[in-house]
Amino acid sequence: MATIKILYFAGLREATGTASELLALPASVKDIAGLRTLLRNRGGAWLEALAENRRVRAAVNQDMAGDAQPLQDGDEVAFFPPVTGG
Amino acid sequence: MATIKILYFAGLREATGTASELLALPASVKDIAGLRTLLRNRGGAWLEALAENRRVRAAVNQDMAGDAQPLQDGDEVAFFPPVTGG
Amino acid sequence: MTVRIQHEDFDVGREIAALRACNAQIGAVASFIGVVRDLNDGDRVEAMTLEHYPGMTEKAIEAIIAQASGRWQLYDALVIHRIGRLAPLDQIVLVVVASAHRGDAFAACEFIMDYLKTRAPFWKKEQTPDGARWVEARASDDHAAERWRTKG
Amino acid sequence: MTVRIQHEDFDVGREIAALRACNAQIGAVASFIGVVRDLNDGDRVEAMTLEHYPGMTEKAIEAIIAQASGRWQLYDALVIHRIGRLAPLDQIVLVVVASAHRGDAFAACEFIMDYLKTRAPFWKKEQTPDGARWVEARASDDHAAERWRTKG
Repeated sequence: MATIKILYFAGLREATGTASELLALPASVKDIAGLRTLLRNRGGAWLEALAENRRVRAAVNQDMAGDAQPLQDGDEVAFFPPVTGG
Repeated sequence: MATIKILYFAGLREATGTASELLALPASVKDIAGLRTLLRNRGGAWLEALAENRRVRAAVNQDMAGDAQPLQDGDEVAFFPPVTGG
Repeated sequence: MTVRIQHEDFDVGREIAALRACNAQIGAVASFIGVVRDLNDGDRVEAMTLEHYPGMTEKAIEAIIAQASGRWQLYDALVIHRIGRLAPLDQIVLVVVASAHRGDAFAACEFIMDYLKTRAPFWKKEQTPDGARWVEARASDDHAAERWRTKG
Repeated sequence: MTVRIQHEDFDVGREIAALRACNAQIGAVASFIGVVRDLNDGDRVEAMTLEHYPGMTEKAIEAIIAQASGRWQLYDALVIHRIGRLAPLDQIVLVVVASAHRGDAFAACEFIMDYLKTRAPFWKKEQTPDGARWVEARASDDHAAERWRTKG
Protein backbone atom coordinates (compact mmCIF):
# COMPACT_ATOMS: atom_id res chain seq x y z
CA MET A 1 0.00 0.00 0.00
CA ALA A 2 1.32 3.40 -0.96
CA THR A 3 2.03 5.86 1.83
CA ILE A 4 2.51 9.54 1.17
CA LYS A 5 3.39 12.56 3.29
CA ILE A 6 1.10 15.55 2.98
CA LEU A 7 2.07 19.10 4.01
CA TYR A 8 -0.34 22.02 4.45
CA PHE A 9 0.77 25.64 4.41
CA ALA A 10 -0.50 29.06 5.44
CA GLY A 11 -4.29 29.43 5.55
CA LEU A 12 -4.76 25.78 4.66
CA ARG A 13 -2.65 24.65 7.59
CA GLU A 14 -4.66 26.90 9.91
CA ALA A 15 -8.05 25.86 8.52
CA THR A 16 -7.34 22.13 8.77
CA GLY A 17 -5.34 22.40 11.97
CA THR A 18 -2.79 20.17 10.28
CA ALA A 19 0.78 20.98 9.28
CA SER A 20 1.61 17.50 8.00
CA GLU A 21 0.37 13.95 8.04
CA LEU A 22 1.31 10.50 6.76
CA LEU A 23 -1.47 8.95 4.74
CA ALA A 24 -1.93 5.38 3.51
CA LEU A 25 -3.45 5.86 0.07
CA PRO A 26 -6.53 3.78 -0.78
CA ALA A 27 -5.91 1.92 -4.03
CA SER A 28 -8.65 4.01 -5.66
CA VAL A 29 -6.67 7.24 -5.25
CA LYS A 30 -4.27 7.54 -8.17
CA ASP A 31 -3.58 11.23 -8.54
CA ILE A 32 -3.87 14.72 -7.03
CA ALA A 33 -7.51 15.03 -8.11
CA GLY A 34 -8.35 11.80 -6.29
CA LEU A 35 -6.44 12.94 -3.20
CA ARG A 36 -8.32 16.25 -3.13
CA THR A 37 -11.62 14.35 -3.20
CA LEU A 38 -10.47 11.98 -0.47
CA LEU A 39 -9.51 14.89 1.79
CA ARG A 40 -12.73 16.81 1.05
CA ASN A 41 -14.70 13.73 2.06
CA ARG A 42 -13.37 14.19 5.60
CA GLY A 43 -16.01 16.95 5.74
CA GLY A 44 -16.06 20.03 8.01
CA ALA A 45 -13.00 22.25 7.71
CA TRP A 46 -11.52 19.90 5.11
CA LEU A 47 -14.52 20.18 2.85
CA GLU A 48 -14.45 23.95 3.10
CA ALA A 49 -10.69 24.49 2.83
CA LEU A 50 -10.35 22.24 -0.22
CA ALA A 51 -13.67 23.24 -1.84
CA GLU A 52 -13.61 23.11 -5.63
CA ASN A 53 -14.07 26.88 -5.92
CA ARG A 54 -11.04 27.55 -3.69
CA ARG A 55 -7.76 28.20 -5.45
CA VAL A 56 -5.64 25.58 -3.72
CA ARG A 57 -2.29 24.78 -5.30
CA ALA A 58 -0.60 21.40 -5.10
CA ALA A 59 3.02 20.31 -5.30
CA VAL A 60 4.44 16.81 -5.56
CA ASN A 61 8.00 16.30 -4.39
CA GLN A 62 8.44 20.08 -4.28
CA ASP A 63 7.37 20.74 -7.86
CA MET A 64 4.08 22.39 -8.74
CA ALA A 65 1.62 19.70 -9.79
CA GLY A 66 -1.69 19.67 -11.65
CA ASP A 67 -4.73 17.57 -10.79
CA ALA A 68 -3.65 14.78 -13.17
CA GLN A 69 -0.27 14.27 -11.50
CA PRO A 70 -0.05 10.56 -10.46
CA LEU A 71 0.92 9.67 -6.90
CA GLN A 72 3.49 7.10 -5.83
CA ASP A 73 4.59 5.52 -2.61
CA GLY A 74 6.85 7.89 -0.68
CA ASP A 75 5.72 11.07 -2.43
CA GLU A 76 5.79 14.37 -0.59
CA VAL A 77 2.56 16.17 -1.46
CA ALA A 78 1.80 19.75 -0.42
CA PHE A 79 -1.37 21.85 -0.56
CA PHE A 80 -1.29 25.62 -0.21
CA PRO A 81 -2.97 28.87 -1.29
CA PRO A 82 -1.58 30.92 -4.19
CA VAL A 83 1.78 32.33 -3.11
CA THR A 84 2.22 35.89 -1.84
CA GLY A 85 5.92 36.38 -1.16
CA GLY A 86 8.26 39.09 -2.40
CA MET B 1 26.16 93.50 -32.00
CA ALA B 2 25.25 90.14 -30.42
CA THR B 3 27.95 88.34 -28.50
CA ILE B 4 27.63 84.69 -27.58
CA LYS B 5 29.71 82.25 -25.59
CA ILE B 6 30.52 78.94 -27.28
CA LEU B 7 31.65 75.82 -25.43
CA TYR B 8 33.18 72.72 -27.03
CA PHE B 9 33.27 69.34 -25.35
CA ALA B 10 35.06 66.01 -25.63
CA GLY B 11 36.40 65.17 -29.11
CA LEU B 12 35.23 68.51 -30.46
CA ARG B 13 37.20 70.42 -27.83
CA GLU B 14 40.30 68.38 -28.63
CA ALA B 15 39.93 68.67 -32.41
CA THR B 16 39.46 72.43 -32.36
CA GLY B 17 41.88 73.02 -29.51
CA THR B 18 39.21 75.23 -28.00
CA ALA B 19 37.23 74.74 -24.77
CA SER B 20 35.34 78.02 -25.01
CA GLU B 21 35.31 81.32 -26.80
CA LEU B 22 33.39 84.58 -26.91
CA LEU B 23 32.16 85.37 -30.40
CA ALA B 24 30.72 88.56 -31.82
CA LEU B 25 28.02 87.30 -34.18
CA PRO B 26 27.93 88.78 -37.68
CA ALA B 27 24.43 90.10 -38.37
CA SER B 28 24.03 87.41 -41.05
CA VAL B 29 24.21 84.60 -38.48
CA LYS B 30 20.73 84.12 -37.04
CA ASP B 31 20.63 80.53 -35.81
CA ILE B 32 22.58 77.35 -35.00
CA ALA B 33 22.75 76.37 -38.67
CA GLY B 34 24.31 79.74 -39.52
CA LEU B 35 26.76 79.42 -36.65
CA ARG B 36 27.84 75.95 -37.79
CA THR B 37 28.59 77.35 -41.26
CA LEU B 38 30.48 80.30 -39.80
CA LEU B 39 32.67 77.99 -37.72
CA ARG B 40 33.24 75.55 -40.60
CA ASN B 41 34.41 78.46 -42.72
CA ARG B 42 37.37 78.81 -40.37
CA GLY B 43 38.68 75.82 -42.31
CA GLY B 44 41.21 73.19 -41.17
CA ALA B 45 40.27 71.38 -37.97
CA TRP B 46 37.03 73.40 -37.75
CA LEU B 47 35.89 72.35 -41.17
CA GLU B 48 36.58 68.72 -40.35
CA ALA B 49 35.23 68.65 -36.78
CA LEU B 50 31.95 70.34 -37.76
CA ALA B 51 31.61 68.64 -41.17
CA GLU B 52 28.01 68.11 -42.23
CA ASN B 53 28.36 64.32 -42.06
CA ARG B 54 29.58 64.45 -38.45
CA ARG B 55 26.98 63.96 -35.76
CA VAL B 56 27.63 67.11 -33.75
CA ARG B 57 24.96 68.05 -31.20
CA ALA B 58 24.21 71.61 -30.17
CA ALA B 59 22.75 73.13 -27.02
CA VAL B 60 21.60 76.68 -26.39
CA ASN B 61 21.52 77.84 -22.79
CA GLN B 62 21.96 74.24 -21.69
CA ASP B 63 19.01 72.83 -23.60
CA MET B 64 19.43 70.62 -26.65
CA ALA B 65 18.88 72.75 -29.75
CA GLY B 66 18.17 72.00 -33.39
CA ASP B 67 19.68 73.81 -36.39
CA ALA B 68 16.74 76.23 -36.58
CA GLN B 69 17.19 77.48 -33.00
CA PRO B 70 17.62 81.30 -33.17
CA LEU B 71 20.56 82.92 -31.39
CA GLN B 72 20.43 85.96 -29.13
CA ASP B 73 22.92 88.22 -27.43
CA GLY B 74 24.33 86.55 -24.33
CA ASP B 75 23.42 83.00 -25.34
CA GLU B 76 25.57 80.11 -24.13
CA VAL B 77 25.97 77.77 -27.08
CA ALA B 78 27.63 74.36 -26.85
CA PHE B 79 28.77 71.88 -29.48
CA PHE B 80 29.55 68.28 -28.62
CA PRO B 81 29.48 64.67 -29.91
CA PRO B 82 26.58 62.34 -29.09
CA VAL B 83 26.72 61.62 -25.37
CA THR B 84 28.23 58.43 -23.94
CA GLY B 85 27.76 58.57 -20.16
CA GLY B 86 26.23 56.03 -17.84
CA MET C 1 24.00 32.04 -8.48
CA THR C 2 22.94 32.20 -4.85
CA VAL C 3 19.63 31.75 -3.04
CA ARG C 4 19.27 32.42 0.66
CA ILE C 5 16.15 32.12 2.82
CA GLN C 6 16.77 33.63 6.23
CA HIS C 7 15.25 35.30 9.28
CA GLU C 8 18.04 37.90 9.55
CA ASP C 9 18.14 41.19 7.71
CA PHE C 10 20.63 41.66 4.85
CA ASP C 11 23.13 44.39 3.99
CA VAL C 12 22.29 45.54 0.45
CA GLY C 13 25.59 47.36 -0.13
CA ARG C 14 27.66 44.42 1.01
CA GLU C 15 25.67 41.89 -1.04
CA ILE C 16 25.95 43.93 -4.25
CA ALA C 17 29.67 44.55 -3.71
CA ALA C 18 30.29 40.84 -3.13
CA LEU C 19 28.34 39.86 -6.24
CA ARG C 20 30.32 42.08 -8.60
CA ALA C 21 33.71 41.83 -6.92
CA CYS C 22 36.64 40.72 -9.07
CA ASN C 23 34.68 40.41 -12.32
CA ALA C 24 35.68 43.36 -14.50
CA GLN C 25 33.43 42.10 -17.29
CA ILE C 26 30.37 43.19 -15.33
CA GLY C 27 29.16 46.54 -16.62
CA ALA C 28 25.63 46.58 -15.21
CA VAL C 29 24.12 45.62 -11.86
CA ALA C 30 20.35 45.83 -11.44
CA SER C 31 18.78 45.23 -8.07
CA PHE C 32 15.45 45.23 -6.36
CA ILE C 33 14.46 45.49 -2.71
CA GLY C 34 10.97 44.67 -1.50
CA VAL C 35 9.98 46.46 1.69
CA VAL C 36 7.13 46.04 4.21
CA ARG C 37 4.62 48.89 3.81
CA ASP C 38 2.56 50.14 6.72
CA LEU C 39 -0.58 50.20 4.58
CA ASN C 40 -2.06 47.46 2.37
CA ASP C 41 -5.47 47.38 0.72
CA GLY C 42 -6.42 50.41 2.79
CA ASP C 43 -5.60 48.92 6.18
CA ARG C 44 -2.78 49.74 8.55
CA VAL C 45 -0.23 46.94 8.78
CA GLU C 46 1.46 46.65 12.15
CA ALA C 47 3.57 43.62 11.30
CA MET C 48 3.63 40.65 8.99
CA THR C 49 4.75 37.06 9.23
CA LEU C 50 6.29 35.27 6.28
CA GLU C 51 5.88 31.51 6.01
CA HIS C 52 7.58 29.34 3.39
CA TYR C 53 7.93 25.74 2.25
CA PRO C 54 11.49 24.77 3.18
CA GLY C 55 13.19 22.94 0.35
CA MET C 56 10.67 23.77 -2.33
CA THR C 57 11.21 27.51 -1.95
CA GLU C 58 14.93 27.27 -2.62
CA LYS C 59 14.32 24.86 -5.49
CA ALA C 60 11.70 27.12 -7.07
CA ILE C 61 13.90 30.22 -6.90
CA GLU C 62 16.89 28.33 -8.28
CA ALA C 63 14.73 27.23 -11.21
CA ILE C 64 13.64 30.84 -11.81
CA ILE C 65 17.25 32.04 -11.83
CA ALA C 66 18.22 29.20 -14.18
CA GLN C 67 15.44 30.26 -16.54
CA ALA C 68 16.64 33.87 -16.44
CA SER C 69 20.21 32.73 -17.12
CA GLY C 70 19.05 30.84 -20.17
CA ARG C 71 17.26 33.87 -21.49
CA TRP C 72 19.71 36.69 -20.78
CA GLN C 73 23.48 36.97 -20.53
CA LEU C 74 24.14 37.01 -16.80
CA TYR C 75 27.39 36.83 -14.86
CA ASP C 76 25.73 36.26 -11.53
CA ALA C 77 22.46 36.59 -9.64
CA LEU C 78 21.48 36.62 -6.00
CA VAL C 79 18.12 36.24 -4.28
CA ILE C 80 17.72 36.70 -0.53
CA HIS C 81 14.24 36.34 0.95
CA ARG C 82 13.42 36.80 4.60
CA ILE C 83 10.93 34.73 6.62
CA GLY C 84 9.39 35.16 10.05
CA ARG C 85 8.05 38.32 11.63
CA LEU C 86 8.73 41.64 9.89
CA ALA C 87 7.67 45.21 10.62
CA PRO C 88 6.96 48.16 8.28
CA LEU C 89 10.19 49.50 6.71
CA ASP C 90 11.82 46.07 7.08
CA GLN C 91 13.44 44.61 3.98
CA ILE C 92 11.71 41.47 2.67
CA VAL C 93 13.54 40.47 -0.47
CA LEU C 94 16.67 41.37 -2.42
CA VAL C 95 17.32 40.44 -6.04
CA VAL C 96 20.63 41.41 -7.63
CA VAL C 97 21.64 40.62 -11.20
CA ALA C 98 25.03 41.33 -12.79
CA SER C 99 25.53 41.44 -16.53
CA ALA C 100 27.73 43.03 -19.17
CA HIS C 101 24.94 45.33 -20.33
CA ARG C 102 22.03 47.04 -18.64
CA GLY C 103 19.25 45.65 -20.84
CA ASP C 104 19.99 42.10 -19.71
CA ALA C 105 20.41 43.11 -16.07
CA PHE C 106 17.11 45.01 -15.89
CA ALA C 107 15.09 42.35 -17.71
CA ALA C 108 16.46 39.43 -15.68
CA CYS C 109 15.99 41.25 -12.37
CA GLU C 110 12.35 42.10 -13.10
CA PHE C 111 11.70 38.62 -14.52
CA ILE C 112 13.05 36.99 -11.35
CA MET C 113 10.86 39.20 -9.14
CA ASP C 114 7.74 38.61 -11.24
CA TYR C 115 8.24 34.85 -11.18
CA LEU C 116 9.17 34.79 -7.51
CA LYS C 117 5.88 36.57 -6.73
CA THR C 118 3.86 33.86 -8.48
CA ARG C 119 5.96 30.68 -8.21
CA ALA C 120 8.02 30.71 -5.02
CA PRO C 121 6.10 29.24 -2.05
CA PHE C 122 5.93 32.12 0.44
CA TRP C 123 2.82 33.35 2.22
CA LYS C 124 2.34 36.63 4.02
CA LYS C 125 0.09 37.09 7.02
CA GLU C 126 -0.57 40.70 7.98
CA GLN C 127 -1.28 41.99 11.46
CA THR C 128 -3.82 44.83 11.19
CA PRO C 129 -5.82 46.71 13.87
CA ASP C 130 -8.73 44.37 12.98
CA GLY C 131 -6.66 41.24 13.51
CA ALA C 132 -4.47 38.97 11.43
CA ARG C 133 -5.23 38.06 7.80
CA TRP C 134 -3.53 36.11 5.06
CA VAL C 135 -2.62 38.31 2.11
CA GLU C 136 -4.58 37.38 -1.02
CA ALA C 137 -2.67 36.71 -4.23
CA ARG C 138 -3.13 39.52 -6.76
CA ALA C 139 -4.25 39.10 -10.33
CA SER C 140 -1.77 41.87 -11.22
CA ASP C 141 1.08 39.60 -10.15
CA ASP C 142 -0.17 36.84 -12.46
CA HIS C 143 -0.34 39.36 -15.28
CA ALA C 144 3.18 40.60 -14.57
CA ALA C 145 4.53 37.05 -14.83
CA GLU C 146 2.39 36.34 -17.91
CA ARG C 147 4.04 39.21 -19.82
CA TRP C 148 7.34 37.34 -19.98
CA ARG C 149 5.83 34.50 -22.00
CA THR C 150 5.68 36.61 -25.14
CA LYS C 151 8.12 39.42 -24.44
CA GLY C 152 11.70 39.20 -25.70
CA MET D 1 14.62 63.89 -6.09
CA THR D 2 18.40 64.25 -6.00
CA VAL D 3 21.09 64.58 -8.67
CA ARG D 4 24.77 64.54 -7.83
CA ILE D 5 27.74 64.80 -10.19
CA GLN D 6 30.95 64.02 -8.36
CA HIS D 7 34.50 62.73 -8.60
CA GLU D 8 34.23 60.62 -5.44
CA ASP D 9 32.88 57.10 -5.27
CA PHE D 10 29.49 56.47 -3.67
CA ASP D 11 28.25 53.96 -1.08
CA VAL D 12 25.33 52.11 -2.68
CA GLY D 13 23.98 50.66 0.57
CA ARG D 14 24.02 54.00 2.33
CA GLU D 15 22.39 55.84 -0.59
CA ILE D 16 19.56 53.31 -0.89
CA ALA D 17 18.99 53.30 2.87
CA ALA D 18 18.84 57.10 2.96
CA LEU D 19 16.39 57.24 0.06
CA ARG D 20 13.86 54.90 1.62
CA ALA D 21 14.36 55.90 5.27
CA CYS D 22 11.25 56.95 7.21
CA ASN D 23 8.76 56.43 4.37
CA ALA D 24 6.79 53.28 5.20
CA GLN D 25 4.70 53.74 2.05
CA ILE D 26 7.65 52.63 -0.06
CA GLY D 27 7.27 48.96 -0.96
CA ALA D 28 9.69 48.73 -3.87
CA VAL D 29 13.19 50.07 -4.50
CA ALA D 30 14.79 49.44 -7.88
CA SER D 31 18.37 50.42 -8.49
CA PHE D 32 21.03 50.29 -11.13
CA ILE D 33 24.80 50.57 -10.96
CA GLY D 34 26.93 51.11 -14.05
CA VAL D 35 30.48 49.81 -13.73
CA VAL D 36 33.70 50.30 -15.77
CA ARG D 37 34.47 47.12 -17.72
CA ASP D 38 38.02 46.14 -18.61
CA LEU D 39 37.00 45.28 -22.16
CA ASN D 40 35.02 47.33 -24.68
CA ASP D 41 34.52 46.68 -28.38
CA GLY D 42 37.16 43.97 -28.13
CA ASP D 43 39.91 46.15 -26.66
CA ARG D 44 41.34 46.14 -23.18
CA VAL D 45 40.41 49.25 -21.22
CA GLU D 46 43.02 50.36 -18.70
CA ALA D 47 41.15 53.42 -17.50
CA MET D 48 38.58 55.93 -18.63
CA THR D 49 37.99 59.62 -18.17
CA LEU D 50 34.49 61.02 -17.89
CA GLU D 51 33.89 64.58 -19.02
CA HIS D 52 30.62 66.45 -18.57
CA TYR D 53 28.97 69.81 -19.23
CA PRO D 54 28.60 71.40 -15.79
CA GLY D 55 25.17 72.91 -15.34
CA MET D 56 23.55 71.29 -18.34
CA THR D 57 24.22 67.78 -17.04
CA GLU D 58 22.38 68.39 -13.77
CA LYS D 59 19.56 70.15 -15.61
CA ALA D 60 19.19 67.32 -18.13
CA ILE D 61 19.06 64.63 -15.45
CA GLU D 62 16.57 66.62 -13.37
CA ALA D 63 14.36 66.87 -16.45
CA ILE D 64 14.60 63.10 -17.01
CA ILE D 65 13.60 62.40 -13.39
CA ALA D 66 10.72 64.88 -13.67
CA GLN D 67 9.53 63.06 -16.78
CA ALA D 68 9.70 59.70 -14.96
CA SER D 69 7.79 61.16 -12.01
CA GLY D 70 5.04 62.30 -14.34
CA ARG D 71 4.75 58.87 -15.85
CA TRP D 72 5.02 56.57 -12.83
CA GLN D 73 4.10 56.85 -9.15
CA LEU D 74 7.42 57.57 -7.45
CA TYR D 75 8.19 58.52 -3.87
CA ASP D 76 11.78 59.46 -4.56
CA ALA D 77 14.61 59.06 -7.03
CA LEU D 78 18.35 59.54 -6.91
CA VAL D 79 20.98 59.78 -9.63
CA ILE D 80 24.68 59.94 -8.85
CA HIS D 81 27.12 60.10 -11.76
CA ARG D 82 30.88 60.21 -11.39
CA ILE D 83 33.29 62.23 -13.53
CA GLY D 84 37.07 62.24 -13.90
CA ARG D 85 39.37 59.26 -14.15
CA LEU D 86 37.96 55.80 -13.42
CA ALA D 87 39.45 52.31 -13.55
CA PRO D 88 37.86 48.92 -14.36
CA LEU D 89 35.53 47.77 -11.55
CA ASP D 90 34.92 51.40 -10.52
CA GLN D 91 31.31 52.48 -10.15
CA ILE D 92 30.21 55.09 -12.73
CA VAL D 93 26.55 55.74 -12.09
CA LEU D 94 23.86 54.92 -9.56
CA VAL D 95 20.12 55.27 -10.14
CA VAL D 96 17.71 54.46 -7.31
CA VAL D 97 13.94 54.73 -7.54
CA ALA D 98 11.48 54.20 -4.68
CA SER D 99 7.81 53.49 -5.27
CA ALA D 100 4.84 51.74 -3.68
CA HIS D 101 4.94 48.91 -6.22
CA ARG D 102 7.66 47.17 -8.18
CA GLY D 103 6.28 47.77 -11.67
CA ASP D 104 6.65 51.53 -11.29
CA ALA D 105 10.07 51.27 -9.65
CA PHE D 106 11.52 49.01 -12.36
CA ALA D 107 10.09 51.00 -15.26
CA ALA D 108 11.19 54.39 -13.92
CA CYS D 109 14.69 53.15 -13.09
CA GLU D 110 15.26 51.73 -16.55
CA PHE D 111 13.67 54.78 -18.20
CA ILE D 112 16.02 57.11 -16.31
CA MET D 113 19.07 55.05 -17.33
CA ASP D 114 18.00 54.85 -20.98
CA TYR D 115 17.40 58.59 -21.17
CA LEU D 116 20.56 59.42 -19.25
CA LYS D 117 22.56 57.39 -21.80
CA THR D 118 21.20 59.45 -24.70
CA ARG D 119 20.39 62.88 -23.20
CA ALA D 120 22.74 63.69 -20.35
CA PRO D 121 25.94 65.39 -21.55
CA PHE D 122 28.71 63.02 -20.48
CA TRP D 123 31.53 61.72 -22.66
CA LYS D 124 33.80 58.77 -22.01
CA LYS D 125 37.41 58.57 -23.17
CA GLU D 126 38.97 55.14 -22.88
CA GLN D 127 42.64 54.41 -22.32
CA THR D 128 43.55 51.25 -24.28
CA PRO D 129 46.93 49.63 -25.06
CA ASP D 130 46.69 51.38 -28.47
CA GLY D 131 46.14 54.79 -26.91
CA ALA D 132 43.19 56.92 -25.86
CA ARG D 133 39.91 57.06 -27.76
CA TRP D 134 36.53 58.69 -27.31
CA VAL D 135 33.77 56.15 -26.93
CA GLU D 136 31.32 56.23 -29.83
CA ALA D 137 27.61 56.56 -29.10
CA ARG D 138 25.74 53.31 -29.74
CA ALA D 139 22.67 52.94 -31.90
CA SER D 140 21.41 50.41 -29.34
CA ASP D 141 21.24 53.20 -26.75
CA ASP D 142 19.10 55.30 -29.10
CA HIS D 143 16.81 52.33 -29.61
CA ALA D 144 16.55 51.71 -25.87
CA ALA D 145 15.41 55.31 -25.31
CA GLU D 146 13.09 55.16 -28.34
CA ARG D 147 11.16 52.24 -26.83
CA TRP D 148 9.72 54.46 -24.10
CA ARG D 149 7.92 56.66 -26.62
CA THR D 150 5.29 54.01 -27.26
CA LYS D 151 5.57 51.70 -24.27
CA GLY D 152 3.41 51.82 -21.25
